[in-house]
Amino acid sequence: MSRIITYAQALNEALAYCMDQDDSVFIMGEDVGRYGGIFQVTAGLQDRFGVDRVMDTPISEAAFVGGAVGAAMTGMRPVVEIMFIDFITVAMDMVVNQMAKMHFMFGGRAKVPMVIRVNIGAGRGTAAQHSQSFHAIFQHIPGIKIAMPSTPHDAKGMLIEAIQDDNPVLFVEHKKMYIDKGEVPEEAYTVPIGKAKVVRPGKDITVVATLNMVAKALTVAEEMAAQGVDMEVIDLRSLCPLDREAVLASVRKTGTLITADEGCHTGNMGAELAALVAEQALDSLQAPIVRVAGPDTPVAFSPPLEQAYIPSEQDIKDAVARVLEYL
Amino acid sequence: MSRIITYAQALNEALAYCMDQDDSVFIMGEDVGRYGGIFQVTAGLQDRFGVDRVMDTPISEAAFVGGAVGAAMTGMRPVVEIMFIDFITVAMDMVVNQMAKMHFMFGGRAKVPMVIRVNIGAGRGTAAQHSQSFHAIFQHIPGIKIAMPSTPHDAKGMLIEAIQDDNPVLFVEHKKMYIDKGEVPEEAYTVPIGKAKVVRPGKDITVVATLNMVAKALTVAEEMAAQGVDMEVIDLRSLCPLDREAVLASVRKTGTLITADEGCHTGNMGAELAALVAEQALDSLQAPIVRVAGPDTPVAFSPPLEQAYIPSEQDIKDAVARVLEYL
Amino acid sequence: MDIPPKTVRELYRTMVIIRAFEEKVQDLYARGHIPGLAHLYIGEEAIAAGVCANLGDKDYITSTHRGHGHVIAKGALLKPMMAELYGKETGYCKGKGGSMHIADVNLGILGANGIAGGGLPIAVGAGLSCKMKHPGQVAVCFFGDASSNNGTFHESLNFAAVHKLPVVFVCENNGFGISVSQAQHQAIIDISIRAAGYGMPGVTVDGNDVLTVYLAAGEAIDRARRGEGPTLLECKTYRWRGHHEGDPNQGGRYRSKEDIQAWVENCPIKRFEQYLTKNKVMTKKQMQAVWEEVESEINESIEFAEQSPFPPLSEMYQDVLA
Amino acid sequence: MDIPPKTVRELYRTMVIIRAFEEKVQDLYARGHIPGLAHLYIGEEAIAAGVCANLGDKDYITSTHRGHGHVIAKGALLKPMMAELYGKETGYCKGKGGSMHIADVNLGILGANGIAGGGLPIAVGAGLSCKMKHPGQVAVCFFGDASSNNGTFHESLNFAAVHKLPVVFVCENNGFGISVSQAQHQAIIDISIRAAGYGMPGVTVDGNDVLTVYLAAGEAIDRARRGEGPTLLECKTYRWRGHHEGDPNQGGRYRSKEDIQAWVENCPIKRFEQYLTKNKVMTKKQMQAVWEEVESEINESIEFAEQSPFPPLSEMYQDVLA
Ligand SMILES: Cc1ncc(C[n+]2csc(CCOP(=O)(O)OP(=O)(O)O)c2C)c(N)n1
Ligand SMILES: Cc1ncc(C[n+]2csc(CCOP(=O)(O)OP(=O)(O)O)c2C)c(N)n1
Ligand SMILES: [Mg+2]
Ligand SMILES: [Mg+2]
Repeated sequence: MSRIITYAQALNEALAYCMDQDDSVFIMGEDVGRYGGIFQVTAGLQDRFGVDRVMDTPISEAAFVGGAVGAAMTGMRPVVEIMFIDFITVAMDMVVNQMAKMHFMFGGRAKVPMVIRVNIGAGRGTAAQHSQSFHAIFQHIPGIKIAMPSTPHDAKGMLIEAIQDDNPVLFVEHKKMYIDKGEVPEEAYTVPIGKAKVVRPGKDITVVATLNMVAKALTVAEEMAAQGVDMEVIDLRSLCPLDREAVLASVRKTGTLITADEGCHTGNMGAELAALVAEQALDSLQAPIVRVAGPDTPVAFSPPLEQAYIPSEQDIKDAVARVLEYL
Repeated sequence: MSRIITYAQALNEALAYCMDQDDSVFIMGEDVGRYGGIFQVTAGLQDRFGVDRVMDTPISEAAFVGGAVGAAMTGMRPVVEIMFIDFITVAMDMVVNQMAKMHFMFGGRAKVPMVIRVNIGAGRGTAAQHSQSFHAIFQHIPGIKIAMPSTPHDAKGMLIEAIQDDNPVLFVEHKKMYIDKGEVPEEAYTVPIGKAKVVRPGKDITVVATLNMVAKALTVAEEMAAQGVDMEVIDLRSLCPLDREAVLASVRKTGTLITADEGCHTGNMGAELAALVAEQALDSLQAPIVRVAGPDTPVAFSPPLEQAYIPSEQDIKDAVARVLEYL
Repeated sequence: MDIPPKTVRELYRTMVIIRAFEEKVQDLYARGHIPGLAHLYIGEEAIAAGVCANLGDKDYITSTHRGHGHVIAKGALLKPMMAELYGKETGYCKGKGGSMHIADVNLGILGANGIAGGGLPIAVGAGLSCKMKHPGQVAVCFFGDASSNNGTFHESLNFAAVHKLPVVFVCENNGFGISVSQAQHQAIIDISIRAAGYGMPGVTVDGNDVLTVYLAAGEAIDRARRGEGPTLLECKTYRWRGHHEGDPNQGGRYRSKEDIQAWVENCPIKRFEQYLTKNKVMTKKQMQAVWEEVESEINESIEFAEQSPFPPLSEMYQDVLA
Repeated sequence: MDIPPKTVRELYRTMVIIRAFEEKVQDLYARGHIPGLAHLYIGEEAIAAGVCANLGDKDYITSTHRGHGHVIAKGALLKPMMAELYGKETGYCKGKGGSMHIADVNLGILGANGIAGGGLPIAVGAGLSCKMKHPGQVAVCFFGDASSNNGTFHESLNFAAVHKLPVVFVCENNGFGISVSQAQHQAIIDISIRAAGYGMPGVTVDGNDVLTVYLAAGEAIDRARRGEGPTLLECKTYRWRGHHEGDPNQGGRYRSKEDIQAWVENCPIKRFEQYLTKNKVMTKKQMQAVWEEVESEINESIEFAEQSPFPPLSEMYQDVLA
């Protein structure tokens, strides 16, 4: 049980488990076969499950995301890999107008159990078209679950959950996390999509974070603890369903909210949480809500600019300092 | 000067004016030529300016939106019509990864002066794939101006402004407004993109609205005035640049904020405004922020469901009532 | 042509149902009974009828905005169809989809589609299912000439070809995408020549000749069933009505009365009736009986639709997530 | 083949610059001097050189993720190019674009592009500009075999054909999209056959023979200049290196050493050198001089890049809006 593997390996185990259990599950994407996926998440699966169930696709995101929709409607459980979230734009009609709407539009008669795996994030020098973090826009499209696991443990459990879910799930990974290591049980288990997790209870300041911002928030929390500030860190884990209760409960306790997510500032995941709190827990708020986020710019290539883009521990500390002024 | 024309005619005049002034301006889209556009916005322009400058395109949104990007980079000022905002999804890579990023990615060396006209909104029985209002997602993509004129007057002035702007502009119309009438000067003029307008000053409650929600807010404001409640109605007019100052100033005055926009509730334009206020004017807030918005569902076809989807005057009244509890 | 007389009579009946259904919708729409958009299939009946006569319930189709003909030919019942057009709770989609989104997965109808070209990838997906789990089953994908310019056409045909999927792509070339003529939207005449670019066979047939369509589709479908991969089948036809009900003068802005008239003369049903009489498959009286039967069936569907309730408002919040 | 000797020598020089530049980048990348991704053009030099030798400064190109060769051939200066790869302020994009986004609109370089197939619609747009405002100018669009399956290929070729735009589509068929071989991504051998589906000419040539490429591209470009519309030109080639620097064993996961070796034997530069010697256009010594000249030019560019400052952090907020 104290087995340590990477985030990528955890995802790989989840895929292997589901494919083993259910012959409706199959994988499609570019270079997912022999190559094992650009981040090695599907490594070895083609050897094990064959070329029909681990399919290398042409560069045709619309065809294979739409293909997944059609396959899902007819009894399969496809898992699609989109190499970078930036490329989901080429398949956007299939995501927004087909995948997300079929169940509703057909009066509940069709189900679309499929998963689209994407990764977000800057930090690998891949510039403006390969480093975006615009996952929040899918919150605004009803009909899509959005999972965001922040640890290898959750990566495995949430991916199994996503594959078994009868809904389309956008599964958001962070490209800098694939080599992160953590404890992951060997056996199969699920982690719910739609339940946030209090990863560090605290009473003074609430931070709601996603993906690798969770670890940064925890580091800051430890530092602040030494200074007598007791931070509560919540790993949001999914944008839809959104665990409003968990966020509201924490804010009601601490009277504060800091959000931390790599997406650009305007219109990000933090905006929705801030609005939620301003709508439903205003009375409890003792300090301004602060969003730690990427700036409202594309991601630049130049290393110092790219580094400056990425929301940092220092940014979280600055947010905490701002909030503390009011407490 | 008291000439009354429709919103569609106002747009048509703006197009004709710009094409007349500048031979770099041209129009592309499906059925924009002889047919005059599905909502008649380009009626008569092909006769006047020829088939090369008012081009009927194949069903190839990616090619003609991307074509506009290429033309804009090389000296033209294309105006593209996308028949329904729902279809922008097929051209999303060209919008998100090309149009929005070229200027930044190329270090300022390229300009992309183009306009994409789209329309949002339910109410015409066109169901889930032709009735969406997801304009807010573009707020989260740096590099795109987003104009939303709520009157024939602003439609004309903002479209001229958009065409003359050196940036890409997403020009968001509402399909139920094309036949709305209003006073429109015959001569050319511009209305800035990025300046909200206080359309009704008031001291008690701030409502920030877009497109046809502005008129609804005004109607409610008149009703409420009779009951002694003095509402301030702000027509936001653009999502990017976002006139943060105008919103903050009003909220600081009234201590309240109601947002009204047809997009689904979660992740909508109101979320960003709420977050802004919770971040920068929390002290002034005397009541919860309330968003009047579409529900988090696709738009259903069935007439009663479709009507129930559309945010109404009653919804605004309910929001006002909720806010009044705190004042 | 060794088509069993029973099949021939069924082809006729299917075409008549489609025609009669659409004429009723036209009338109901004009009188304001049907909300939203209605894109009628009148004049193109031979294609849906001829293609779908080769399919069983376990085969799949994807349809388009102009989908009534396809779904009727694939076996959709008229009552829930008409109720759907009315937006009623008893409709195929509980009234939530309307004309552009009629679907019945149990009948293999994966939905009409409001996105021009939106159905092609979905048919590819159904083809994947068939290949992996149900060898022998096929997916047929209908789409228009103008939609053949959407990138999804390219990606889907290429994907289906390289993975040898059992998909038949049926292009209904009626010469226009709304107001834009084929000559304005593509520099080719036979869309089937595009098949070569994917390494699959391409065939063009007279889409107003139901037996020709039936046979050509049959060949392509059999090929797919045998695991030999996809085919592109182009059927040339014409739409009599405007792009949608409400298109001024049935498209008078972009085409001439003479053109329309010439195609009305080329009516697929009239032509088939001549064939049936000449070959003594059916008498005029028998044909008349079909029309009458169909007429009453459609009237029943209208009554059903009109008497059905609208969905309750709570339905708005249902089916967003499963 | 009546190519002026000056042009022949220039073709050679261009190929040598590209090769030497890429070899330096390979080395710099391995030593950690260049961040991000580098997709090298080694082995494909004849295409960029042969095509761009037909273009002037006022003509346009769109390029790809594998863009260094294209932009060099189109006249990009090595100093700002190298500085861009380093992410320096003196780079073509102030360091904000990097390898995948080098652009210089003044030179007609409308950008490398990180989206596979992303450049095709943009070339169409440049073609529109030319047609409307600058008759005689053309746009050339480079893209790979695997990118020819993106829907943008289809939409762009169709659009260019129906509007007779002065665009030449140059497909660099190196047999792979990352690890996926052509046989796995499309069921055809010559991509140029797709041209027929748009009503435009399609030609396939040996992409490792620079004079053949030069002549074939010249014909297509002249045709475009004369207003006769677009052409699809496929050039068969091979990439020697992995998909990007860092691809294990130069793509050893998906191709054999023997295959790579066979193509290394088929080196476009070596072949051209044989031609030049045989036809007495250049002596070995002259060729050697070119390499030396180029080498020192590249070294200067490296020095320039290394000595240039990174952009100030304030640059992050610049150029978001004009
Ligand atoms: C992606 C997209 N672009 C535009 C439209 C608007 N539209 C609806 S039907 C249509 C024309 C379709 O023509 P065709 O495919 O030939 O089918 P037909 O209507 O002739 O049967 C257009 C442009 C759409 N629905 N989807
Ligand atoms: C839309 C999209 N999908 C996937 C990718 C990832 N990707 C980058 S290059 C590449 C392969 C391109 O192959 P090809 O077009 O043949 O060009 P080559 O690399 O061989 O020069 C892929 C799949 C991308 N950049 N864009
Ligand atoms: Mg058509
Ligand atoms: Mg290639």
